[in-house]
Amino acid sequence: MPVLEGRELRIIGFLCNWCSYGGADTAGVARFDQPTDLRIIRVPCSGRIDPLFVAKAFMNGADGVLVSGCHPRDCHYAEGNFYARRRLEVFKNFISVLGIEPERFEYTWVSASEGQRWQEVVTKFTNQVHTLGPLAPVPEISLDRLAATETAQP
Amino acid sequence: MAKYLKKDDLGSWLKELGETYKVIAPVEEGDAVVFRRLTDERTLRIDRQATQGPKGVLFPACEELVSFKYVKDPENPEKTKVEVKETVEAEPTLIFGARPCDARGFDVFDGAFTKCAVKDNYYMARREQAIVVSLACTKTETTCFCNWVGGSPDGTGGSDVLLTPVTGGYLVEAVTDKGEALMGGKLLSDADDARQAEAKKLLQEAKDSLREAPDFDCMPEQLYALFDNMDFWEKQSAKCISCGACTYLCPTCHCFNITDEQQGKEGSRIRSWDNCMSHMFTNEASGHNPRPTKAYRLKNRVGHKFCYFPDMHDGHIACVGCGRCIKSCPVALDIREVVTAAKECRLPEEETSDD
Amino acid sequence: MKIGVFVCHCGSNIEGTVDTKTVAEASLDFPEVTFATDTMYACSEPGQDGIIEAIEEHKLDGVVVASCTPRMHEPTFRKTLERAGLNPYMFEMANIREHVSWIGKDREANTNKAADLVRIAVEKLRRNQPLTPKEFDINRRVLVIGGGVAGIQAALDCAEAGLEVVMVERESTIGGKMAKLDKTFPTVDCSSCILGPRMVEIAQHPNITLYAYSEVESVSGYVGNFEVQVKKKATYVDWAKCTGCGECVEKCPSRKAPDPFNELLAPGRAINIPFPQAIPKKAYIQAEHCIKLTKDKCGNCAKVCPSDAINFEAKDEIITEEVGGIIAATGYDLFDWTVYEEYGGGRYPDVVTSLQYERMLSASGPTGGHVKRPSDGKEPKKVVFIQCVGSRDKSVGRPYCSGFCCMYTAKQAILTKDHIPDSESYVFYMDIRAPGKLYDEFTRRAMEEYGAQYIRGRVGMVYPDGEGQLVVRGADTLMGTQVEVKADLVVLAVGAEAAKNSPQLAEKLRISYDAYGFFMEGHPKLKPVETNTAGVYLAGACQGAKDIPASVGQGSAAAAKVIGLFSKEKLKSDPQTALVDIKRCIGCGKCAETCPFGAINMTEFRGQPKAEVLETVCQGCGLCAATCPQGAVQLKHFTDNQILAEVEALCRF
Amino acid sequence: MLEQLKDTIKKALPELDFVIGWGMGFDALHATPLFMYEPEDVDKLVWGPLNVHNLATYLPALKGRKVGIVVKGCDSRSVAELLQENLINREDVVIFGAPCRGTVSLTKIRKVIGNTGLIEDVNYADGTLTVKAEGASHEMALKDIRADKCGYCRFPNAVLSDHFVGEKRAPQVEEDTFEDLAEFESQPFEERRDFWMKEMDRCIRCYACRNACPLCVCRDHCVAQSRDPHWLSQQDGVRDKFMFQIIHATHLAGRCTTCGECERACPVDIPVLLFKRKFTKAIKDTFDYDAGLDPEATPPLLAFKANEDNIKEKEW
Amino acid sequence: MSKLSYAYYPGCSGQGTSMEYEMSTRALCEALDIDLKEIPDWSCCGSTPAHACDHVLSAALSGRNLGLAADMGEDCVLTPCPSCLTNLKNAGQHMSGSEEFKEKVNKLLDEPIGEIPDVKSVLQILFEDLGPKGVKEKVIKPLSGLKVVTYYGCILTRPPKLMEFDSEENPISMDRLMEAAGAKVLPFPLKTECCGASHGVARKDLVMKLSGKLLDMAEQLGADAVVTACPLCQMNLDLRQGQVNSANKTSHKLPVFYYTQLLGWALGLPQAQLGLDKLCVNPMPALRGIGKKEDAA
Repeated sequence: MPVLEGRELRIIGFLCNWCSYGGADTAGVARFDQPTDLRIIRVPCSGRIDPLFVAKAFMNGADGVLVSGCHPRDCHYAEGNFYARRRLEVFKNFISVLGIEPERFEYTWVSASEGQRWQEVVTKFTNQVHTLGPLAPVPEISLDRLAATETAQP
Repeated sequence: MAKYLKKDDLGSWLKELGETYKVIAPVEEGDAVVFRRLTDERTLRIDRQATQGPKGVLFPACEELVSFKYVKDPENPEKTKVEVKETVEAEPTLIFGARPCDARGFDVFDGAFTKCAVKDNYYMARREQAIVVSLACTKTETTCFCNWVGGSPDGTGGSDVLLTPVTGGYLVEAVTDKGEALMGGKLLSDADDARQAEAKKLLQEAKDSLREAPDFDCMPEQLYALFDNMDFWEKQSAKCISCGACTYLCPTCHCFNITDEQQGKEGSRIRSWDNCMSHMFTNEASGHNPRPTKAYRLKNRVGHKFCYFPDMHDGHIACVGCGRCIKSCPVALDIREVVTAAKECRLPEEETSDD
Repeated sequence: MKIGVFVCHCGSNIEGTVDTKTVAEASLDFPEVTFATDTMYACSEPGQDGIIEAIEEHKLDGVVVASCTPRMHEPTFRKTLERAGLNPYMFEMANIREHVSWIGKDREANTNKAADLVRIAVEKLRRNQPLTPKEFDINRRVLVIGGGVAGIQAALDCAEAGLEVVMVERESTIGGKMAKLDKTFPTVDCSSCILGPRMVEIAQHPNITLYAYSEVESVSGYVGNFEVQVKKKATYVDWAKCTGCGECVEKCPSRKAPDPFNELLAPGRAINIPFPQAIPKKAYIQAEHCIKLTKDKCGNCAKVCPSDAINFEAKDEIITEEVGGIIAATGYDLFDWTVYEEYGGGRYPDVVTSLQYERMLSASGPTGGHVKRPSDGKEPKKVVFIQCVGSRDKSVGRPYCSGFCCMYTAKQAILTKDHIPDSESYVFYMDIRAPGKLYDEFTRRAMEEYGAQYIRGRVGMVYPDGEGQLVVRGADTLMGTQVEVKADLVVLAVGAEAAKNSPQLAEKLRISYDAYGFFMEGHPKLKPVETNTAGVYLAGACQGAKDIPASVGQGSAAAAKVIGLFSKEKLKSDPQTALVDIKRCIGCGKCAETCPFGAINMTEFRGQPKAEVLETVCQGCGLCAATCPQGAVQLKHFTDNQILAEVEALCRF
Repeated sequence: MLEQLKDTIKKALPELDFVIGWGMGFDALHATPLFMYEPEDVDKLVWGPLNVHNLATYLPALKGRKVGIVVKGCDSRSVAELLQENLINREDVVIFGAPCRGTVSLTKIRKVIGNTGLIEDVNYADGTLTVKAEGASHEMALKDIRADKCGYCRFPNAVLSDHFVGEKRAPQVEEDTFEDLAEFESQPFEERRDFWMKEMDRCIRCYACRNACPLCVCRDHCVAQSRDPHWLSQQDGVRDKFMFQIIHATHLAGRCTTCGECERACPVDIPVLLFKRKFTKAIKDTFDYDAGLDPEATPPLLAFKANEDNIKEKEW
Repeated sequence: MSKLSYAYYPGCSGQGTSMEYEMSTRALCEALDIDLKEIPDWSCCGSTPAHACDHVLSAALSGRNLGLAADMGEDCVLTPCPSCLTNLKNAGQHMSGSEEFKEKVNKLLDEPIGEIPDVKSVLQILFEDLGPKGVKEKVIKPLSGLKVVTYYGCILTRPPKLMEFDSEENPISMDRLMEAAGAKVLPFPLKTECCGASHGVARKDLVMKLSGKLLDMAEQLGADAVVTACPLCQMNLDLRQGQVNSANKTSHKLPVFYYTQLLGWALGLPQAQLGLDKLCVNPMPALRGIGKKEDAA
């Protein structure tokens, strides 16, 4: 379903199964209220997250992307988040040249026990994205064609 | 009867035509010159050859052939049918500022898409509604070789109207009946003899500035003979980096790929340009590739243009000599050199006789 | 594919804030979904039967359940699919409870979001492949880390069940904190009398190998086949020769060495045997205090040793052990109470910790069981106990209750009266937490029979009155006044914290730990001794503060888990592993370079270098898949195309 | 110096299958890669600011053959990078280096003379390029028409070579200050996006950027054209074109030496190097790492530190 | 190292009851080459009933001074008085933490405040920026043999989240400075106990009890003097020592110094600059004893 017009923005989360997904579960179990915008995609490890998934989300019209994994040293797979940290950090730096505000993308660490922290992270990030507002998706068609369809349907 | 159009009136003329046609013309974009719909914000650039020719107007880099949609039976969701809709998009279009070589490219397309047993409805629909107003060349570039492949700076093949730049304006001549329809414009006046003579002189100078054309009659035979001489092709292709700049910029290349792109229950079948210099072009599902290296692929590219296509289409070479493949090639690979080398290559006769 | 979607009400847990019927209706519109329904409790027996019936009736070949977190019931529903004859991996879950219904009350937004989550589950499932686990052998040996009472219990239970046990203990003797205690609550029986024989059993059991004074250096491998490097720290005493006679300790001239077993209450010797019942009862040298090792003088111990066991050349040693399961039982440490400047921050000698007091009470302690003030050796007549020092105190970062302090304080108050009949005891407490069997009765005895004065309130300040006594000033919240008590001795009921270096060990074991360093159990209720890492179990206070009976209970529970694990013929590996498409692999080796498990081999195929995944070694993290630029390595069930489809599905509208 | 270079190559040639250098192309302004098999081929070798191509691009496909290659400073960094990734064997490659004063940008020349299709003659001497076209003569200082990458080049001499001919030049700059990037990023985010929309719209998906790139080592297996994984559709919309550039740049993060081949090869002049510049800066700032200097180094994105020096992710 | 330089807020008691604190602070800082730039036209810090009834007003009173300091181009304001310190810091922190609050305060001010400077006590910068070592280097008359207890009072380090200086229960900054000056600092367990100042007017009996306890403990430990850093504490212990004695039937004659006075003494500053004559309990016997006891020992 589309995000709720005017109320929600398109925010995608990539969460590692062992820590952050569990942390989000813990937040749920504790009934910590959170904004409803975020949609979570579960992956085994933050190391699985190719930064290009984040790019793809932005290209397709996501307004914000949040990645969360185990705290450094606490990775279920020992090293996945260490690699993720480097890749995501560099990528976060990169997106400003594309014209995407770096604040639209954050990556952070939330453990399975940190329900409250998860609530804080989601709330803070959602607010952050709402401050920036929506990000237009990159057109799937050429600009000439886009202009043609736009004039056809005023 | 030749007409005359004042240089200052060109814009108004195109604007006038714009009421009937979608006018596509070479415009400046970044550091490049490309064919785009002419709008007030865009700057017309006809003082040099466009970076990319107008082939995309009639044969788009990508077009939707059909759109499809899976629809569930609301009574029984296990039953699904596919709704398919063919999308043929065509509207009256005027291509302005094509060079004679560019326009001749459409001849090749016509050969491939409209004159074969299987007709391409998509192309035909656009072709029928298109009118090509070309601009003859009074200057030639170092990469130009239209005269080698049967063209000329004032060639009319593929064009409906031909403009020749003269002092203060353009000589305007209808080439086809379609073109004749444009001759009635108020901004056009009858061209006097002096202007016609000037045009003739300028065009002759342009023709003279081109390199002498070699005789390509022997080419098909020669290329067939070189088919298994991979050593020759390896050396010729050594510097090729297997990109698609040459094919995508070529006014005659018309190979395409068809893919289904589906999202959820909806999708479209699209046709997009393909590129024979790419490994993927002939990659088979098994993983086997009959043209595994760039040598095979260059051989095919040259072979197709100068041998196989002419063989099938009354000797019409599938190259118009625009030179874009040379000048836009990232490594300046010169097809003229390859063809000349092929022509001059002494065939290893002893081996043939040994067989 | 024919996909069935089951949207669970979970009673009112989901239905309360999500319109499950609408979600089910919306799901029916998703690609390849041919059946969708809402259901009361998907995980209940009728719920599961409903799924099986629908699979059979509608010939479904894939199932999405929208309910709680997959971390909870994914295995449950996979089994359901298996019972229906489907491949269990043709299944996905949408977490519409923890991630939707429980975190907001906006029914419209929740319903909408729930449908979105179902949509991505459907898109993922459409790209799932049936998977079959691989089987592999188990090494039926178990490693127990920590030789406290929990570890001892776990080791003995495993050994009794016929398993080979390797026990690693950081100190030179096993016994842990319990060995330091004088008596135990609520029975007031002698701690070493009940623990001692169990320790001896460890030493004597043919199935148990004990590495004391050793630490786990590194752990590699995976469930069923771990490889553990154990560092045996140099003791400078050849334990094969040492008889534990203690001659060396007597003659050691370095008399200012710390004595950790006695909680630093009195100085010890550089060469030491912690206590008479130590297991193993062997001497070890604290190198930094040894005159021979620091200044190359002395060597008395070597001279007097009747068995020639002293070896000043000894070095740390690394031993490799292969095991199939691991039990972590590393216990706890006391909170560093010296951050409480208001209690003197360690400046007043007559303010001691509860464990120090325990050593004072113990006959094997430095005072021989006589309670004496550290400052002047006098017997205290007034003893003040302060509870919750480092427990239930956010200001020092320890908001949790340590659980056992109320009980041992009561015990110590009773023992004080036993040792010094004319003494008075005061206990400052916040609440009395005594929920165990006979516990509350015990604290009442302390008050009623032994006359301990319980004052409900925090202590704000302890300071010397300048005349040899300490002034303890606190609140009496029942009376609503400030009270000042003069004390000869102040005993702080210091709370428990995670044993030091717990996070480091957790990292080696690849298990999670909480903000305080306690190890995370698999599920707070249903998996109290499991961890998120298969084959690693928890026992005792390393998981959270616990008293002796709870620790022993967990030790047995962890042992039962290992015995259960090892009772299987073979183990099945998670088939969600990485897979290389060798047609696309260019053999650059970046995947092999980054794989944390060495699960990728570089091989040759028709003369070209190619990567190859060792399926039973691969743990399924997917790092390789994110590393491979051409996408030639894919993680099954988390392929690029699956994740892309999820992203695309979320952004399409 | 050119003669000396030729002699050196001729001496080495008998041991090698061939040596790759540059020769004159279809006109005096356009050089072209030259494959020298015989000593007489070596006579066609040219050296100067027109030698724009990075010939290292050819090396991975030649793995296993013994070949020579002539390099500029920037090209040599690509060679170092390929060695680091084990895509070529050091013992199979003989590297001929010479000091470089910078190479031209044909786009910039076109801006000066209007049309580079009408070249009659070209001369280069002492930092000045003289181009005769359409009867007119244009004198241009090299520093005005050189490629942007040469402006911030710190390695005019080969960083590794078997034969180095000529005297080593001092670098023009000590430090790359990324002013180009700062200037671009001084625009508001929306303008940056709009800029790329227009630029990407022009892309013809010929993949010259990728194929000219010496470090696009996936070659025939690029994700851009595969269905599994299916990162990109064959649509010619802005989205897929833009996404491809992001993929290209991301895959080069920590490996790219900013040789600029991607941008130079682009037939429609899209400034795609800027993406890589951004990554290069991020890598430099975060890991103090320059790609292509040390064949033995581990690239930063294939490594980690438990405590990163310059990553403050916990501050968010 | 460049010269230490700060904006300086003297506070009202320095103009009256604790003139000697003000004098000695300025003299000491000058001797230590620390530049104190008095905030021009400074006004009340708001340590009045204001903060009990209106936070905005109280913050505006302090805020005006902070604004003036910021206008001087200084990023750190010093004050000797712990009360002023509390108010200035409180106002600063509150405004930095909430734009909304800052706006409310600014409405009350003629010149709205922009950047908010740091606020520290003179003691803090002596301890942290200069350090005991820096003091020790300039000591020419060490306080050898002088046994002192340091008394910090209740608000100098409290609440810790606001003051961000030293330990709130067992502060040691003054101890170290006194040791640097050569004094022997006795382990005084009541360093941060209340002297009763806040009840000084209404419940004199409490002051007698609380201050008396402090003096008793100091005496018991064998102190020659008490060292303070707070005008109110000093006043209670010094001015009221007689009252305490008669109320508690004690006979204390403990001089109560400002630490600045003793440090100044050790640096050899003239008595006049230290305002020793302003002390009620005669300090001279204690000061005269310096060095002698050690000789005797």
